[in-house]
Amino acid sequence: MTATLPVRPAGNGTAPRVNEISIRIATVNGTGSASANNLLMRAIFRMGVPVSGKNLFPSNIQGLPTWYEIRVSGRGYSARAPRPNLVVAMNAQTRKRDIAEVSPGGCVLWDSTWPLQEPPGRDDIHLLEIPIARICAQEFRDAKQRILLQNVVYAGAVAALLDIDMGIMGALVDERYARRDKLREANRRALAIGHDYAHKHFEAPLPCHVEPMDLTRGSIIVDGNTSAALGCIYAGATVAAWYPITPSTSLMDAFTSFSRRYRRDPDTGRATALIIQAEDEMGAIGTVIGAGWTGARAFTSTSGPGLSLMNELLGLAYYMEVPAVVFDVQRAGPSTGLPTRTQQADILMAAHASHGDTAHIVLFPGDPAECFDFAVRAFDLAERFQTPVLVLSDLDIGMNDWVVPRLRWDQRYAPDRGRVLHPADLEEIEAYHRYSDPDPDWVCARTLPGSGSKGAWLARGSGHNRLGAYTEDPGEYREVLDRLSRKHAASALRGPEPVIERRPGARIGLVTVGSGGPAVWEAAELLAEQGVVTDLMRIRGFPFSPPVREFLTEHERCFVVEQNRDAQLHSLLVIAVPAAAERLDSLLVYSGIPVTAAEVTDGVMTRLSPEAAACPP
Amino acid sequence: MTATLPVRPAGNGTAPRVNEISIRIATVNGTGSASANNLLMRAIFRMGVPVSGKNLFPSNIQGLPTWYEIRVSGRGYSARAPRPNLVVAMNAQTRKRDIAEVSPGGCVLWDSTWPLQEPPGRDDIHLLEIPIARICAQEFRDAKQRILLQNVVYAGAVAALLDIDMGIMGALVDERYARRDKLREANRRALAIGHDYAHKHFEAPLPCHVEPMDLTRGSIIVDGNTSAALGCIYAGATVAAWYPITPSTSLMDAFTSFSRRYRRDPDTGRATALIIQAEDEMGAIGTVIGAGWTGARAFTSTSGPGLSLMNELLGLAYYMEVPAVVFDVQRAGPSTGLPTRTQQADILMAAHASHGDTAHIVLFPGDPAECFDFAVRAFDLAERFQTPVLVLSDLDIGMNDWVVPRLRWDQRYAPDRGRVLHPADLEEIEAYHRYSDPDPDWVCARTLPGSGSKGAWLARGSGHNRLGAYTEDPGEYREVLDRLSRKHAASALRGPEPVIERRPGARIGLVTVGSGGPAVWEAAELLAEQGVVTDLMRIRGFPFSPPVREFLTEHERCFVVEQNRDAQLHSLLVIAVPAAAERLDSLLVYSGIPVTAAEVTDGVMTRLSPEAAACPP
Amino acid sequence: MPTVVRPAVRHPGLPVNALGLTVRDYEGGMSTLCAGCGHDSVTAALVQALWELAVPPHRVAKLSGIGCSAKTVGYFLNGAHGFNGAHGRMAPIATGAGAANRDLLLIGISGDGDSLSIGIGHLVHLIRRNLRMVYIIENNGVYGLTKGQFSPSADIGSTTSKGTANVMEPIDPMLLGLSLGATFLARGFSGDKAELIPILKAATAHRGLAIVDVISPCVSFNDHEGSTKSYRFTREHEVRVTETDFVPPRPEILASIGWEGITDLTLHDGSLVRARAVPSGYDPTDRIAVEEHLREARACGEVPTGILFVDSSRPDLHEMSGTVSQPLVDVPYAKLCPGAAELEKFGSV
Amino acid sequence: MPTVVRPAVRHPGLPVNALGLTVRDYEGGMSTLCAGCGHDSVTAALVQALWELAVPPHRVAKLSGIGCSAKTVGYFLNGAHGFNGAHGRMAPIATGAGAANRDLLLIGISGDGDSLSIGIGHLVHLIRRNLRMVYIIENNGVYGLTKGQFSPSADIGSTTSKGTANVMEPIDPMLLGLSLGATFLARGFSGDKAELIPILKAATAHRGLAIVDVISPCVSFNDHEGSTKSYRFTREHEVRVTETDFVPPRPEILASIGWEGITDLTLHDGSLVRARAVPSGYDPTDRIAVEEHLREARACGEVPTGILFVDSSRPDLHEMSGTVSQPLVDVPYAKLCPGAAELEKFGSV
Ligand SMILES: Cc1ncc(C[n+]2csc(CCOP(=O)(O)OP(=O)(O)O)c2C)c(N)n1
Ligand SMILES: Cc1ncc(C[n+]2csc(CCOP(=O)(O)OP(=O)(O)O)c2C)c(N)n1
Ligand code: SF4
Ligand code: SF4
Ligand SMILES: [Mg+2]
Ligand SMILES: [Mg+2]
Repeated sequence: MTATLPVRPAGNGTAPRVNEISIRIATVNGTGSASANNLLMRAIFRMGVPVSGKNLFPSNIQGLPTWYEIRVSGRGYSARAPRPNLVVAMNAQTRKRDIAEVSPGGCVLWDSTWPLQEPPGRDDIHLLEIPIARICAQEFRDAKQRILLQNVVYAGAVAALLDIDMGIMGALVDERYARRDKLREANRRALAIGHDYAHKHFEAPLPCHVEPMDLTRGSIIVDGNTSAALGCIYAGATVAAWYPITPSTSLMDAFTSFSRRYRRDPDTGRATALIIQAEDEMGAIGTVIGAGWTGARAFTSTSGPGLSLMNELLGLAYYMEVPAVVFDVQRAGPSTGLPTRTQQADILMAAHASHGDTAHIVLFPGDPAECFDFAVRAFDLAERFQTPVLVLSDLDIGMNDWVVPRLRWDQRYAPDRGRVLHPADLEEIEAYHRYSDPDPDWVCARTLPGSGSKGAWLARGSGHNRLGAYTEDPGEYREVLDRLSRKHAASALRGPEPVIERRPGARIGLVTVGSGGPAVWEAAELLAEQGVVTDLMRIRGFPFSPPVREFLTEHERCFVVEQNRDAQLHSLLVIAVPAAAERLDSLLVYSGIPVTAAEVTDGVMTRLSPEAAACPP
Repeated sequence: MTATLPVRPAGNGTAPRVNEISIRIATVNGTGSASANNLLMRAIFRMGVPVSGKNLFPSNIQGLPTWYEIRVSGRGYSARAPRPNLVVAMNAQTRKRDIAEVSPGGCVLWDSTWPLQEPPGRDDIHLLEIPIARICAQEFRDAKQRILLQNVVYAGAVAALLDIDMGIMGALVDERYARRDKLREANRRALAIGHDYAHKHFEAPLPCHVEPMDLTRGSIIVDGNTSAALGCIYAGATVAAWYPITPSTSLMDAFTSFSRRYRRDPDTGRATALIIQAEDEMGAIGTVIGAGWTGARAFTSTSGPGLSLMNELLGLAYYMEVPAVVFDVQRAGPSTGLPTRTQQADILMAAHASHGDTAHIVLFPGDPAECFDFAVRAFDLAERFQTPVLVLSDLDIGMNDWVVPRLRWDQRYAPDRGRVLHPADLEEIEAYHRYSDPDPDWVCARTLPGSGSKGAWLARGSGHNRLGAYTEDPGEYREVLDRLSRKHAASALRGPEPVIERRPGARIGLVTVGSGGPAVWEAAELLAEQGVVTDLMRIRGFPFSPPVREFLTEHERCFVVEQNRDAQLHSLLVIAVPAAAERLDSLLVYSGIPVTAAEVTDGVMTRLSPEAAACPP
Repeated sequence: MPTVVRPAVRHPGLPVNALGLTVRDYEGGMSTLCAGCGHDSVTAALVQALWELAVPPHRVAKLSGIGCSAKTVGYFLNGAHGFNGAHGRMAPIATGAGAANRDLLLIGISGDGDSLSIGIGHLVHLIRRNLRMVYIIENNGVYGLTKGQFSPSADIGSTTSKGTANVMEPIDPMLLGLSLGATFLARGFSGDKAELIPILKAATAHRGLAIVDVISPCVSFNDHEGSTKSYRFTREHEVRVTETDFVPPRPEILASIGWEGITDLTLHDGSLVRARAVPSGYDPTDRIAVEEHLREARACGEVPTGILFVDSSRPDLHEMSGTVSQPLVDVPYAKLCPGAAELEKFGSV
Repeated sequence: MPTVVRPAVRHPGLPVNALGLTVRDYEGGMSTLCAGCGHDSVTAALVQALWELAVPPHRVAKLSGIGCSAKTVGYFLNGAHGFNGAHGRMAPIATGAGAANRDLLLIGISGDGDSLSIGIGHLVHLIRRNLRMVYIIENNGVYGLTKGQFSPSADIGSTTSKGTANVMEPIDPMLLGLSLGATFLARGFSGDKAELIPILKAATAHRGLAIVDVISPCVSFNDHEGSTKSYRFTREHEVRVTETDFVPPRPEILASIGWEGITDLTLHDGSLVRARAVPSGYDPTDRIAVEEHLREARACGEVPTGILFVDSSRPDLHEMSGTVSQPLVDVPYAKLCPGAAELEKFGSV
């Protein structure tokens, strides 16, 4: 195998460029590669170069193939990259496929301790071999370390190949093992081994390497579950209830650890938040609703199967008008599906979860920064509109590392508790009736348990009239139902507006949601290069606000890019804007892997091709 | 009060006519009025006159107002009538309102034991008083009978007023109490008392009375829950699991009592069906799925809240491809809502119940006869397509008495068990793979537990490939998902076609579903009288078959008449037929009381009025 | 939480309690249950108990699921907030309410279907959490509201009005509670108000989950011959195993009480509840003995009533969780928000 | 149901059972669990037990919910149909399968989260129905698949790997089962195959629900010092209360067996299972005594194993329901359809 690296023709892959690199690291899960991958990503970030990471991991604990993809993009593209330029093939099981997938002209770094069983079958790539396992076996004593440090060795080698600043790499190791000298030393040594081996045996750095920039100042690396949890802290949440489920578990884990710091009474050391691991998802949402009714800011986090189980109680909260916040970190369905893969396939359910006429407020954060913001907004909207708010994140946003602007806090923020009458307010009025006297948003004032008898009311999921009393009277019953419908519509004006980006002369619109943002934005740039000018809209809330309607009707044709099979966002758009029904076309990516720009451009170009034009959508 | 009955001007009500009468009987629930009302309805039916009954009852067991409406219509109109011509006001609590609602020129028969507290406030109606309670107190000894027989007394009076054949009335009483002499005599006597009193004190019969016809030969009176249960018997169901919930309970009650007759082994007297009252709806649907996987025809019956709870497992059955039949007898939502009122508000949920990309087959019976037929079809479709089939009935169909053609059975019927490979079939093939080798409907062959190791497979709700093996491979996973999508689409051609009725020159379409049929049909006739010619379509299945699309695109304008607030059928239609999106308009009736023709005609006329035309839908 | 007590001037003729309120102030809306339904008697006992205890009405949160029993939250304590939720989900709702405001006196009314069928998973876990709450099961052996199907508490051999006998082992909430470590278990009978009232008082005094299983006959569907949840059967088979007295706060008494079937349940205000054993030797703190007694009673068809088991040693949800003593709803936002500077530090790589 | 037994010609070297099958014929796919996971040992014991019993593989239906434990239905008996369903819903699926085909030998593998948390309502009611089934709980005190949260079986004081201690009362499926009238309760340890195999055999022989609680350590999240579900803790605290022997069908033995800790579980083929008491006087048919023993053992930190309780007198689901002896799936349609003439009569007014 060759160690020299003449630049070969790039084929139809992306030409390797400085600071435009895509790395795929193939390992076995449970072997500790996460921290090495993290190290690489953070080092590149510290070099000032935009970077993003996607973890493609299996639904088990140990022993199955897992991949980590790092995309370096000086241009700021953070969607999943189409094909890797550099593959680190540590997993003999998947090596054949990993080699097959590297883009032409790219490199594969592999552990030659276990020789290839058959020729790689490609002559358009570079195979760089290091006997990593063997080296580790020689260099390290401890059996566990021998395994773990293999990862650090490849990190060192990758650093050499990509010219990643070894000073930064070393500093990161030092910070990580600040108080564990032996581990620090071992890691340092493994790093150097990999780095030196690569320098000695390969022509490092590669032509496509990393060069320092200054584009990450003011940014942070964070995953959406962590930032959503932090948003709940800032929003003032005090009650959380959940049932573990991938990929939402890390949201509550983060809230739990933030609570250790931010939910402790300084005087007594006692907790100012109560986190309840419920017996199931009905228990979790029930607890949240009970706490919301009582006046606490309360939330739960879950994923598809859990959301299915919450249907009944979500309808209850909708009809009783009780605030509740639910984070649904979507994964690939249906049913158990692929618990560790991403999808946006709970959109339709979220919008109308529950039997009967039920409609919810849904927020769609597009990245971890929005997870933080929308967490806060979700509580404000839930309390203002006295209704469940579902925040639809997904595995890609929730569990992957994204570079986003540093989170900021406006000290003037005060929670919007909505219309709550306290005892003093009640003294001003003659009598209190729960569902009377709506404000312009069609919201009526509520009172909290424990706050006094004058405001006492009996919340019920059965038919009730404007007074809150049980009714079977058609007119009384309908009056409340109609107000609920208007209230839901009114919330459209208070939810987050879509993010719209216009380009002069565009007659085509690209519409997307949530984690689809980066790929669609990148695709728009690529399409523009090919002469297809598009406007962009990323929808961020349901019910849809007027700009959504305008965007759809303004464009001759819109492609709705979403990560599910059944065009769920598309469906909601058609229902809401029938006038645009015929202009909408779907681009659906739903294999569980985050959408790439190439999938979007290919989809658009195919549909715009003369052949496609012949047969209308 | 007057007892003479000159025909007064009918005002804007329906003019009283022979065999076009609407009777409303107001009582208190738990006092035994049901059998008296039934008696009246059956007697009219035996006179050969089309009749229908609507029970408007409260969600409690005893002591609250309840109404029973009987519509006599020689023209065959069976929708709920707009205003009654004759009110029997037995409930002092609601008497004022009951009197207010009788149509001008109509009559109120009331129990004058408790005098009116205030004048009735109407001089356009006839007040007929009988001191029923007083009479019963005088005539009958037993305290319980005194209450129960009051109902029979008013039935006798009504019979006199409407000229209902007393021979038939008496015969019905005799049949009912065939083996209980005392009761028979007492009922007979009460009947005569009411009848004689009316003849003596009023000018009976009224001008709007019942005259014999010959229009009910070949028809039966039945409610949809009973006929659905009988359909399950004929379909060969052997496992049923349920959790009690109004208004579906009587479906399983009927199945239970049919099973006593039709699910007994003649030799051993042992049961050939197992009915399991589950701990909750998840238990019920789980049991059905387990039985379906094992090869039994199994079903459950529920209503909205139960369907909400079944979401998760419905997605499992969809993805695993296990047959299951679910009857959802819809009631008014959201949440607990109005458990004893009707609505069609689970349509959207039924179509896509569960998180992730999930789509079901939904059948919409329009009357009890179709409940029978569709029960059988549901099992056939569920087994053919190896997927859950939801039969969406509602309280109006399920619990009210409808006159429908006598149920018929084709002796040649053989259950469509779909593609099942038995041991002999397996011997023919080399290897068996669960999700391979789809037929033109995209269905793969299944095998049943216990039938042999060669066909053994592990059903899983997690990602799987065409072999049935666990996979996280994007392509393999998507391959199955895509086939499921095609399979669902293919089922459109096998489900029940819409019922379409065309009138020459119609440019307007009226679209409805389920129990909306009679009101829309009547409305079409009324509209035609007013010069508005309409075509009719009653949708009977989802996914929609090609005629649905054609109908929608063929008409300039279509009104979708459905009994929910959020235009749920309309939404599904817009998603399926975007080309028709702008032609569709909604007529929504959702107060929990069955829709009337007047509501439909009013809705259509308002929307067609010049003012409405000025601002497009 | 601010306290609003309405002046008790409207019913001059009626006796008033320590808060100056009459029993009327503890009542609710008109019942729509069947005449004679056991549940109405439970409501009446509760009204009496709360009035005698002089519980400020607004301090109570009433909770229920769905069922005839669940409806009764509308029939007492109009001055308290209430939550008549979804079938089987009372426990989670209560957990949330109690988590958010530990100063509320949570009173939950459930049915045997609501609690032992669809809601049993939540009940089991509520027991583990030992949420401070009065949890009443109005137990009639049937689903009343859906017209009389057997519930999981129906005894083997008990028949429907049409004669069908139940064949499945019943769930006895007392035995279930014992096996799961419940801390307060009592049984009453809606037909025996004299016994029920002090039991209910004791339940409100318990620091933890107080489960009160009240046999409460359904006159419409389960009060016939052959039913083991009828008035007659219960009256004939009821055996009090403890007599409960409620002792208002008098510190000197506290000192003098040793164990002779007396369990010292101390109310937050210092009140004391005494449970005197009726069968000699019945010890409501001995889990195994209680279990044995209940099993034997069941075998001979007895319905033991009274405070059956108490364990005051276990922490409640808040104690287990180490939460602040103030209700969480009262923690000011300023104490919860870490502020801009803290966020500035977040995510430094 | 036709029987298809594949000829056992492929592994000539291995011993064969009565059906001529080798142990390989009872194996399944490759495990993807962590190396050392207790669940893999349970799978191995099950394979061995079924092979020794010569159960025809296709007669088995394997059932599970979701979790690491649930995955193991893929790791044994490739020749049997299996259903790896949804989290917590194994019991209803099994109920449906058993209802439809009573000839299937149902073997369910659940986890402590799957059974005692989200699925506990179903388990409780499965016990009441006494469905004939082997119900194995692979009990590791944590949710393995979601990375180590405490499950409801975690003992008070047991710690996570980071040192947090559980504070809630655990659910012991054996005590729970006792309180609900379960008919077969056994506990094993994945590290003690010699004991587990005969227990599993006995479970397959039980006419009703056989719950086997197997302590099955999670090496990734709950095998550390401080955990009471670790290999070490269990090994050190395991106390066999009964020794189980499986006796193949020999009618003459039946006659000679009286009670000395021997429970006569008769297999459908006449086999016999003996449970010999180890502590003198332990009687697995005395519910109260067993309860007492288990509580005491728990108090002193012991983990009693063996067949803990058996009651062979209760009817199973089919017996309670009076269904035909033939599987319902085998009842021909002609026997089920009442026919046109009968329908003709329906609805005459
Ligand atoms: C999810 C759901 N399933 C079923 C029902 C129907 N339902 C209402 S009350 C009830 C049972 C009530 O029984 P119980 O709790 O014993 O109360 P009781 O009426 O006997 O007091 C049922 C099954 C429902 N409301 N929601
Ligand atoms: C409805 C639902 N909620 C949550 C989950 C996530 N989940 C998968 S397995 C599991 C717990 C598994 O614990 P246990 O049953 O003890 O099995 P173990 O992995 O420990 O063997 C959870 C919570 C799920 N799959 N479905
Ligand atoms: S049905 Fe039974 S439980 Fe319900 S109100 Fe009537 S008597 Fe009470
Ligand atoms: S995580 Fe635990 S339970 Fe799961 S496979 Fe690994 S060791 Fe077993
Ligand atoms: Mg009940
Ligand atoms: Mg576990």
